[in-house]
Amino acid sequence: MPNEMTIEENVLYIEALSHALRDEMRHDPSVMLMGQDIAGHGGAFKITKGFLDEFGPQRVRNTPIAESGTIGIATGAAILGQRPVIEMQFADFISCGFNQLVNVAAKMYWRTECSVPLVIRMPGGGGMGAGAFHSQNVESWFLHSPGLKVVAPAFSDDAYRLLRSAIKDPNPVIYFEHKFLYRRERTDLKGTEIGDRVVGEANVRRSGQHLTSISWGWMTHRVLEAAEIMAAEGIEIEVIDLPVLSPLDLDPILQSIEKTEHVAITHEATRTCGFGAELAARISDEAIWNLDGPVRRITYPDSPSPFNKKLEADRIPSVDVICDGWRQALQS
Amino acid sequence: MPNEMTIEENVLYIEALSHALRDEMRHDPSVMLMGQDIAGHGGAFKITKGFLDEFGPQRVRNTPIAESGTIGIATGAAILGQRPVIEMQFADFISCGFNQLVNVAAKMYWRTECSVPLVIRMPGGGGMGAGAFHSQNVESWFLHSPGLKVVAPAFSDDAYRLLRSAIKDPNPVIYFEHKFLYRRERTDLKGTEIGDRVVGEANVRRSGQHLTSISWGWMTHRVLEAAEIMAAEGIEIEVIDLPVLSPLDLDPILQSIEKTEHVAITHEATRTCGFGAELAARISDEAIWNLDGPVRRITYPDSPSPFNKKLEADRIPSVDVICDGWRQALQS
Amino acid sequence: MMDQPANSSPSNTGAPPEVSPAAAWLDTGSDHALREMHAYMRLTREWDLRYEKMFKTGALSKWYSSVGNEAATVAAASAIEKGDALVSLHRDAGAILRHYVNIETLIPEIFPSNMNLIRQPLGGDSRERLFRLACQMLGRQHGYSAGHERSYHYNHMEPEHGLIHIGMISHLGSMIPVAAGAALSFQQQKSDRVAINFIGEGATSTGDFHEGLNIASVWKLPFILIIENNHWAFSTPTSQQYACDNLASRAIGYGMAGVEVDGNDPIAMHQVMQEAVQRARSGEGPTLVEAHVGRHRGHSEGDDSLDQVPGDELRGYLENDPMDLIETRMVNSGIVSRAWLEEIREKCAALIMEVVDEAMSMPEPEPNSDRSIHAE
Amino acid sequence: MMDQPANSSPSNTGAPPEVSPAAAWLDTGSDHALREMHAYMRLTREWDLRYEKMFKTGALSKWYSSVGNEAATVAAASAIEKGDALVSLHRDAGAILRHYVNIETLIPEIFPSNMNLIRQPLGGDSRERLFRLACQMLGRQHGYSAGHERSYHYNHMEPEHGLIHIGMISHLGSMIPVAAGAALSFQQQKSDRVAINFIGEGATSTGDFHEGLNIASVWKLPFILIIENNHWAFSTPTSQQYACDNLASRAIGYGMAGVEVDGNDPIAMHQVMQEAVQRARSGEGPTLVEAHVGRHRGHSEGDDSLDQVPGDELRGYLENDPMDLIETRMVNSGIVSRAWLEEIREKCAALIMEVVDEAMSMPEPEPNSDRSIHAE
Ligand SMILES: Cc1ncc(C[n+]2csc(CCOP(=O)(O)OP(=O)(O)O)c2C)c(N)n1
Ligand SMILES: Cc1ncc(C[n+]2csc(CCOP(=O)(O)OP(=O)(O)O)c2C)c(N)n1
Ligand SMILES: [Mg+2]
Ligand SMILES: [Mg+2]
Repeated sequence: MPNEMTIEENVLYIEALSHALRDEMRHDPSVMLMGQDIAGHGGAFKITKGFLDEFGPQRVRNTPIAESGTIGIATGAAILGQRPVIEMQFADFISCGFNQLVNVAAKMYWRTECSVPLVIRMPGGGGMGAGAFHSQNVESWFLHSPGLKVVAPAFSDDAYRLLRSAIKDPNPVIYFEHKFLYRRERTDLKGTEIGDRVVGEANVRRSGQHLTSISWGWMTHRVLEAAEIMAAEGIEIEVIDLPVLSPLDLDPILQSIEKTEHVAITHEATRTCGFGAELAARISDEAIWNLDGPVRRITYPDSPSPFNKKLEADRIPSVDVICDGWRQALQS
Repeated sequence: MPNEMTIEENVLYIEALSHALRDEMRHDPSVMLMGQDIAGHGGAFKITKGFLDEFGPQRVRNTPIAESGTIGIATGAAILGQRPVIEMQFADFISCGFNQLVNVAAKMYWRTECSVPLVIRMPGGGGMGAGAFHSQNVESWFLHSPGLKVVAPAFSDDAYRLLRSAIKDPNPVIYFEHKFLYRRERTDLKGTEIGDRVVGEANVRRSGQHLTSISWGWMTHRVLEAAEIMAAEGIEIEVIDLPVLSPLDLDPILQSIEKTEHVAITHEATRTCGFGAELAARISDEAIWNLDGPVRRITYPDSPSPFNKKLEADRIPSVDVICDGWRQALQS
Repeated sequence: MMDQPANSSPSNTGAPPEVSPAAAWLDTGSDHALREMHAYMRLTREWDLRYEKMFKTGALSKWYSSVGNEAATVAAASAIEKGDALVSLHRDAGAILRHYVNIETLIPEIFPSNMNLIRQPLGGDSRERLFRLACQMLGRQHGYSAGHERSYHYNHMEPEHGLIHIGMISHLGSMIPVAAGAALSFQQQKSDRVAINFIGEGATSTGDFHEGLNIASVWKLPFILIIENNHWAFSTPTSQQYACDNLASRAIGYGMAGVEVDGNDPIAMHQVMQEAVQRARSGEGPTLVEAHVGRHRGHSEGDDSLDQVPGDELRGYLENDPMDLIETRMVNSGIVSRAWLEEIREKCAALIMEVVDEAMSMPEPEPNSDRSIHAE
Repeated sequence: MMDQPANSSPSNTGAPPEVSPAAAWLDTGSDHALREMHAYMRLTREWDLRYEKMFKTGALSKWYSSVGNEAATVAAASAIEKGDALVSLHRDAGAILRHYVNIETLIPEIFPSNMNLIRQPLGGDSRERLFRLACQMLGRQHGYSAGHERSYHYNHMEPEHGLIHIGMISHLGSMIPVAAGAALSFQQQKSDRVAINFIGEGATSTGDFHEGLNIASVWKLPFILIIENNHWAFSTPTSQQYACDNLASRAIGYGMAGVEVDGNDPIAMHQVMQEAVQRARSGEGPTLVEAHVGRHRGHSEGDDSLDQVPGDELRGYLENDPMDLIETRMVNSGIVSRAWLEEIREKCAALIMEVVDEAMSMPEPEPNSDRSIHAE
């Protein structure tokens, strides 16, 4: 089968996802899609529009409303040679398939040495006043569940490349795609080589010597905006984006901190036991002597997401809040 | 109704749980129990043996094997005035009721101002070669889910007192009881006053000036053993036990660190995004200038629990591993 | 192999099942019953049309329409009383309005003065409830969730009036056990109250549907689950959702009562509900009601999911619009005139317009990221 | 209200349903069929008795006995072939042994040389499989999970012999969708292979039972779910687990085939399974089989859960021990003598003893906390 890559300029994040799925389905006949309304309708976000026509109803399957059953069935099929990609209609609904994911799929390889090449696409995150059940950022549950890999790209090119890698990877991969970025983020797809495994990645998206910022998903965009503002004040932020949360590539972070001596983590997930905590713990364990101040966490509070947009905006780290957090980190 | 307290010497942890349930059921007729095999059989661990006879089948209900349905039904009943206490047969099975817990029960008060006085008893933890599905320590999932309170007592007296408080509390409380302690831990029940809310508690169980140790559940007992060994070497560990993980009482921890300048967290849960990470993050955020070394985490690796006892023992922090961790923390 | 139950439904052609005759017990009062059902159905229809319009003008970011569900939901809620629990989903404005509002206090001339209402109305302030409901839809401070939750995602309790209403969370199926739990609380308290809950046919595929109904039946809870089968879940037809002839047959597997009914006929629906409520009150356990309704709109306003519905099928639904059916029936049997129906429509529309406009002018909530996640 | 299906089962009295006659297709070969079933049932019985004894002497920390389930499990596995997937639970030693082991290669004199086996055996080394199975039970390095997982919690694949076996996780119900997923892989690959899976009657209350069966039926997957209904889940009787007359009736709600069968009769069971497998292979979708078996032991060895089972009921189970039933039948119809049955018993016991002793002498795994959680 052809292993063609989409090379295109200025590609929307959401289109990058479509391209990745289509290219990988053309390349590998064992790839199949499952999810609610993904067939004729093309999914709640139309990412698989047209796929039914191209790949047929065996490979593009509408599922009943049954997240647990769907993940379980995909796991069984994956053990026996299929490569299912499941679309959660919204990331929030994963809680209904939680057991299948953390106990069946995640532990399968360790327990049995049978691999489970399964991808779960998770349209997640807030910013659109979608309320408590369509806005959550739940990566931490899965980072605390050994056996899963976790991806959360911020840019179209990473989204394309990592979705294809995730499908090729023999392990269950939880793939967080941010709804707010779907139609806002654009990058060129340059044909960067595609790995057949998801490996840790920590990418410096902007260099600076005063403070290391760590983020992923939507927040990386806010962080980059905030870094511009700080630059105008003469403060240079080193922006590290983590398109892959697990496995974690810690080295670039530690190297950056050696230079900056200050670090702040920004995430949209709620604070307690979020991935920011793990990063802060790792950093203060391995780099405490390089730190000239505490590791700051700039996060959502421990609260559900409000429907009212003003209330929601009050909780998501804004560019201002990020700048303030950094200023405090630099003062202390 | 009488609000009698059990006052008794040398009470097994498991008996403390029975006493708390019985005393609270006698006190408050709205308390009801639900769980698999809890009625005639008295539960997998016999904690409710005899309850069916005393309280009758309306208040002591065997449930079908349906964790999600059970939690949902309990939530509905709790909104309308009942105080259900659910026994998970093993803590691990909570994954099957995960959505009900984190999305329905946990968020209910914030969303609607209807309170959900619900307790879920979670016989958890390892040490008995019970394998990947009867040994897990999953507190972190719930600490990352706003709206829940989380309890994890190490001693019989705390277990008694906090189970009663948890039942009185108007919020959903996840109550981790450690199976390894059931028939090994004994303390006197002295009639300590019982709060009608679960509030943060961080209790100094041994004083020392060289290093602050934080732990909960079974690990506190290993930590206390390890502290004896260190004392013989002239190193005094301050042992802080956290019977309540959420809300968190951070102050005693910070005060202790001011004195010791070194801190180590020991937990049986897997490492990444465990509660140790949150504690480490909080501590290095708020007390970095008091620290004379990184915050150490002594934890289970990111791995499921093996069935073979030797393999399992190799993963659970042992007294030796704890001592080593402390020695390293003190050297750095 | 198991026998298939005798009364399997017609498969999902556009047309709803044949109209059942009105119940015998309603015969003498059937004029009244029709007028009562109609008034609430009309109020509900105007409620939805208003928000549909606001969605189109951009004043609202999302709307799930309950157009087509009015007969089923209004009739269902007509069967419950003070102290019963209503647990609603996203297309149940009819049930909410029927339960919250005494329409004759808002539009006094709507019924003849000698008219008997099917059930005794709840006390309390109907106008205020309706107004707060509008505020809730619009995310205003004065709404039932003070802007924290969207549309029907709220609870509202007025213990003094025996009003118990638990709203939905998004995760479909989840509310079934919760509603059964409300029924459990009645059983524990030895009261004869009941809980009713709605679900779409799509969400019958969830594990919670199964776990909730099974426990409810084993425990003989006073619980009624009404499936609003509009034959589509978002863009997914029933043929891709389930393979059984009808969903009411699932009741067999739970050992509970199961009934299939034409949800476009409020009188048939009400009869089925009355029987189910009676069964529940007398300790005989839960009932599963499958009410067939039409799919009149897209899944939510502004999406193109209606494109998936074949033209013939859609036409069938529109031709069997429960509003049209009841109005034709009322006119044909000489209960009211077309002109009077038009007057009612205008009065209902005006009331809704007034209330919604007022709600629009209300303040949004102030930032409060410290809203407590715990009851103190 | 829905009709109840006609053939509801006797309620849970001790006695199993009446013994059905052997299938017509087996008539000519029924001596052979009985001998084959019996040999594997006996091997399974001795397997369990051995571990029960080891539990009593403390050599084993936990054991879930499958005594009483042998007819159902052996007969079920007799219906599958090379390339089919077996997904087993905690009382399915019979299915595993039947599928893994060619008993005539281990005990060559067990069958007359002209005997036709119901199905063609898998290739490969039966003795080694049995031995590794024993190592698995004992947490030894040489077991299928190298000591990482307990008892039947493992997978074993021998692609070269078409052996596909997926074991359980503890969380009941979870394996139903996974097994249906194995069936999906066959459908995707356009093969005519099938997947079979077992579940206790208690675990039919889980959401995954519902979600898995519903999807399997909508997608017409080649899947068979066998309920081993021993009328108790740990200490919980069926009256506290479900309220329907029989669980096979749930098939109606999924639009799939459902059959109730006497699980103490391996010939009746095998016939039902043959039909179900045939249905699956020819694309007609899944079957739900409810096999009634007896509860002979406590939930797990050493617990007192058998105390909950009323004496009469227990006596009924013991009097209908499938081992006794088949042996009496074989002796009464003159196929074999009591003495020969005793010889078989001794040979099976000796084989198991030998294999288990050997496994006991094998090394435990070495500490390896870095065992990979990811496939590389
Ligand atoms: C557990 C869960 N999965 C997916 C969704 C997304 N979703 C929202 S509505 C809907 C379709 C519901 O169809 P149905 O139950 O038939 O109700 P209808 O909208 O037709 O009234 C879906 C799939 C959800 N809300 N919850
Ligand atoms: C989801 C889940 N909840 C609870 C348990 C605990 N548990 C183990 S076996 C068992 C009873 C099973 O009964 P049944 O399904 O009838 O099988 P049997 O043991 O009778 O063969 C229970 C409740 C579990 N394993 N999984
Ligand atoms: Mg629908
Ligand atoms: Mg059973």
